[in-house]
Amino acid sequence: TPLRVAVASNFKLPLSEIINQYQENTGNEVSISSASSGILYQQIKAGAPYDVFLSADELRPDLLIKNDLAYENSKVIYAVGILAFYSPNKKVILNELKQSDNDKIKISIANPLHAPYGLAAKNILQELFQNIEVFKGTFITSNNIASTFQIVHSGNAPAGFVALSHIISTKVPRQDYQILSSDKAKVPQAAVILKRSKDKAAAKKFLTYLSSPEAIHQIIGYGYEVVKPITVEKI
Amino acid sequence: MNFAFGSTEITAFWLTLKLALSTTLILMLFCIPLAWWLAKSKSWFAMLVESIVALPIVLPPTVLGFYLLIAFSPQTLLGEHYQALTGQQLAFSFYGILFASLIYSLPFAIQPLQATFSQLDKRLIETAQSLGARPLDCFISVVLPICKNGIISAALLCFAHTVGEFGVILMIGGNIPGETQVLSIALFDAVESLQYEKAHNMAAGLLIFSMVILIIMNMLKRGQQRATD
Amino acid sequence: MNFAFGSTEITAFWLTLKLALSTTLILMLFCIPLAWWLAKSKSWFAMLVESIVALPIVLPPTVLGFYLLIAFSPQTLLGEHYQALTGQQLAFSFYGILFASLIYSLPFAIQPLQATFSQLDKRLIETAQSLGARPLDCFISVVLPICKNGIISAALLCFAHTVGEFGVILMIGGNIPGETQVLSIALFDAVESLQYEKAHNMAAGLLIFSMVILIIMNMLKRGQQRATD
Amino acid sequence: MLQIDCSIKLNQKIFKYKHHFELKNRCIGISGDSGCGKTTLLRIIAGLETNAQGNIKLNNEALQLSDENFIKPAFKRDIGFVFQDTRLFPHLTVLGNLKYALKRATTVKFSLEKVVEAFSLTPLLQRKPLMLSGGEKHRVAIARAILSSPQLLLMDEPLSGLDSAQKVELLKYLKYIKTQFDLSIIYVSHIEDELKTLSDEIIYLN
Amino acid sequence: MLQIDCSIKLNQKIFKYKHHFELKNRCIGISGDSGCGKTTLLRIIAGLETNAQGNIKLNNEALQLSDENFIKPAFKRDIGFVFQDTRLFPHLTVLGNLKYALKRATTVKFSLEKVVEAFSLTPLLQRKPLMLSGGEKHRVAIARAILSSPQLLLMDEPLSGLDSAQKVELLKYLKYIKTQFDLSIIYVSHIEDELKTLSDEIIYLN
Ligand SMILES: Nc1ncnc2c1ncn2[C@@H]1O[C@H](COP(=O)(O)OP(=O)(O)OP(=O)(O)O)[C@@H](O)[C@H]1O
Ligand SMILES: Nc1ncnc2c1ncn2[C@@H]1O[C@H](COP(=O)(O)OP(=O)(O)OP(=O)(O)O)[C@@H](O)[C@H]1O
Ligand code: MOO
Ligand SMILES: [Mg+2]
Ligand SMILES: [Mg+2]
Repeated sequence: TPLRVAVASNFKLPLSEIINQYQENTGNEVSISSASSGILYQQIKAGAPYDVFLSADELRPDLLIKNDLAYENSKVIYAVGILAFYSPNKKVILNELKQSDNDKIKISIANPLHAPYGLAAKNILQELFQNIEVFKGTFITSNNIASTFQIVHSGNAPAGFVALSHIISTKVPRQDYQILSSDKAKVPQAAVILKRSKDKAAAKKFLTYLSSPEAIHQIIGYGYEVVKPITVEKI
Repeated sequence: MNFAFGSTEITAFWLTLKLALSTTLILMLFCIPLAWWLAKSKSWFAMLVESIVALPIVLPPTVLGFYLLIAFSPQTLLGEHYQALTGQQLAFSFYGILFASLIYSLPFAIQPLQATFSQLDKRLIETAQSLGARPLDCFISVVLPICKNGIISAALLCFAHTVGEFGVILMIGGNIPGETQVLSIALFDAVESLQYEKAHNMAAGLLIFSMVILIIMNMLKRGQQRATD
Repeated sequence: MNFAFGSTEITAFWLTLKLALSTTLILMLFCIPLAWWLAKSKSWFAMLVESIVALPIVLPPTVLGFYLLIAFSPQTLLGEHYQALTGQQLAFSFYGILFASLIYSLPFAIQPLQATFSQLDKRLIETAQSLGARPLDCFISVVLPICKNGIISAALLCFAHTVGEFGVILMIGGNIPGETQVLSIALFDAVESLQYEKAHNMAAGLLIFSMVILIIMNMLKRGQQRATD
Repeated sequence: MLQIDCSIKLNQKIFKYKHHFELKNRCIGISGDSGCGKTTLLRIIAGLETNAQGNIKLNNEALQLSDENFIKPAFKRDIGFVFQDTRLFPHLTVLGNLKYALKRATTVKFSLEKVVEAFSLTPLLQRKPLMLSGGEKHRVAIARAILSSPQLLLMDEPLSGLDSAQKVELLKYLKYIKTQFDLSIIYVSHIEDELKTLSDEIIYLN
Repeated sequence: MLQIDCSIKLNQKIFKYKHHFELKNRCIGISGDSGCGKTTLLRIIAGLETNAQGNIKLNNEALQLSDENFIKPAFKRDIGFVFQDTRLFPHLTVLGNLKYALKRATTVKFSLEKVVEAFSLTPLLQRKPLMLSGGEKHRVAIARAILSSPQLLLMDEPLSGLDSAQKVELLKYLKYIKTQFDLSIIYVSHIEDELKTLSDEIIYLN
């Protein structure tokens, strides 16, 4: 049976490419299941037959570790998502947002209650405007970061806080977005090996491959950053 | 955006009720004549319309939502005209999710209605005509009461289906409290953000509420049945 | 797993077809007798059953999926017994999504069937009895053919609804190619990962396929109608 | 006066009708073998057979002119119909059925009370059709057609379910209203007695 | 031999039946005012009135014993019924309707061909009931009931839609099969002539 990797939907595209290479290089088979990190987390708790979980945040892998469903020392940050402010034709300029724009301008954002990119966006806003409650009527909340992007991309909102990876993979022109470089705009995405995995060695091998130069090349190419070379400790 | 809890659920409840009632009402008004025509007509054109009208069920709701999102954007004809007429945007507004609900629930109204109408004894229509009833009169005074059960069934499916609607609204709603944050979305949000207790409470509330509505509707149906027998 | 486009979709297509056909078949076998009983019985108990059976529509699919996921987990009675009996897990398997589809589509089978049955002229049943037809015989030889349109309608709704099913399967399916990755999920995946072209192609394929099925079913219905008139 | 020159194809067989009935307060009796087309004739007159070809005029007013592609819809023809198979509305009580007709009458010539009395329907008024005996249904069907106060009343074996005493009484009543209330009747029956009692003219179809 | 001691409440009114019919190859004629309960009697005998209270025995075999809470279901009673309102199956052709009865006959006493011939149904065999005239429907209904080869045949105004020639012929045929095929008949009609021609005994209900 192939190694089963559950991946947060924002990372599915880069992962597919990495796995293509991986299969070519090693001959090991890998299958991908993707959904939002939240759904994957529920599934794992209910006993889903995944070997490796690539979440879009650190919270859920930590929770799995706490629940004894994942190996504590397998946790690695495989990529760091970067938030961008996307506004085609510069209809909205982030720093020029005013309280009087409330209700007039719609800004697409992932739900900060559970989407890591949404939380990052909220933090950025807080940093810029202190009290963001005044923008009550401004935000359109989506369930995940892909729809957040689609809402702006389809023209239904003039601007939004999106993942840089989506901007890069759809080749958005450079002048239409602004990369947010603050530390608060970073979304560390963690991976863990699940305890129910029947082939820990293969899982570990795969996770290690994610820090290989080829893989990192892909990851960066899709608009993510990486933290120091990742190592998977003994499990 | 309201980051606080509390009255969220109550607002969501009223919004859901408003959405479900509006959808059911509008669909019934629109689908009863359409289904009647479909049930009577034997033309190929009617068959085509019948099939097209059933299509929204096969599209996964989120995918339907995705295409509606594209259709609603101000660059398209629909989005542009709506905005020109109302000065407002269709997506992320109550009317936007109402429109989506209408499309999404359309087949659930049409199908039972049409099955009911096609089973009607056509001789009773002749009878009404011979007594001087004009077509509309005949429809209201004979067809509707005799097909009452099928109509209630269709309304029930519509209503319940709209209450449970999720994927479409998720895409084009934008989760705005009081405007587009219906119960199903609030519930999913609770699950996603690991607030299980809140989720369980809302699910229980939703079930009890729906159970009450369903029992009332079924009582209507049964009352009717008893009287006819 | 095959990353080359094409074969994923074909696998997903066959899986979807298998799931939709199985669901429709099983639901028809189970719901036809149930709906018949519901349509005939005037008891309060029947009314309660009728309302319970309609409940799955009001739960947002993902939420229904969430609760099924809990119910399927090996810690529960259902999950435990299933695993003990088959040695396999119910969630994330074809039988798991089949079970979920059955629950999810149940109301769409029951409602039209019941509306149809309640409209049947009871005098024809007396007639069949007086000619010596036993209850089952009478049901097969009189009730079913006369209610054919309603039954086709119910089957149509079931089938189409299962094809478009999404939220529940996403939750309890686990998106496993060849086992639980149905077309609707594959399509959603494409949208989520911004592979719009792939998504458009799949949506178009799904629509054309469904259109063909719907047209065939409607032709059956119309053919039947013409012959009865 | 009713002029008919029509034909219709049913089951590959063509039925031709060419008649000229003097109607004014008269009753035309129609008899003929079962299946010879009596009901079909009434249906054509009432406008219920949309496939019929030809011309029909009632008191010089055109009901159907095939050359001009004109056909007056059934609900606009001031013609009542007592169907062979009664066809009471199952969702309405007897009273509901009667009122249904009364409400849609262009000119109200009959009072509900008088007709109910003439057909002894008082004890049945609150019942649904499924709770009536065969003869009771026929009586309600006739009463309903009369209450719609038509210019011309078509009756298709209306007395078939009644007992002899009722038959005699209702025939008397029909005779009475025919002259008193400016009503013309076309009456289909297999029973010579009935036809002779009521009709001013009897026609045999075949 | 048929022994009935039953009562039933319909519309607050109680209908009581206490009869003892000698049946063996005989025909019992039943007459009575419209609404007096003739159809109800037949329905009780056939087992279609589940609310009836009392006892019924057919040839010493119990059909209903209220004391013992026993009621033989309609489909197990070897009793045929020609309904006043014909009740042909709308989804089957005439032939289909006839075969329906034939297939379910416990002992086949009649051949399809002979019955079809006796009732002149040949040209109608392929038609659906909606395409039949009133008299044609009645003929099919009688033929269908006969083809189910019952021990006892209940007929509720079966000849009401037929023309006189057909009536005479069918009465003759019924008389013939009654003696030749070991059939007993209970025959409800308002028409004295019919009753006298066919019945060995006439009973007036009221
Ligand atoms: N809808 C129909 N389609 C095809 N044929 C029909 C239809 N209705 C009647 N017929 C046929 O047309 C012929 C004339 O029918 P019609 O009902 O006019 O006879 P009728 O004179 O009223 O007979 P009856 O005295 O038995 O009522 C019959 O042979 C009948 O089978
Ligand atoms: N299902 C029913 N519920 C209540 N009352 C009924 C029902 N069926 C018949 N009745 C009433 O019972 C009485 C007897 O009915 P039944 O049909 O036996 O009369 P009948 O003798 O056959 O009359 P007819 O000669 O008119 O057919 C009638 O007054 C009728 O209104
Ligand atoms: O992939 Mo996510 O968890 O929807 O951002
Ligand atoms: Mg006729
Ligand atoms: Mg009777």
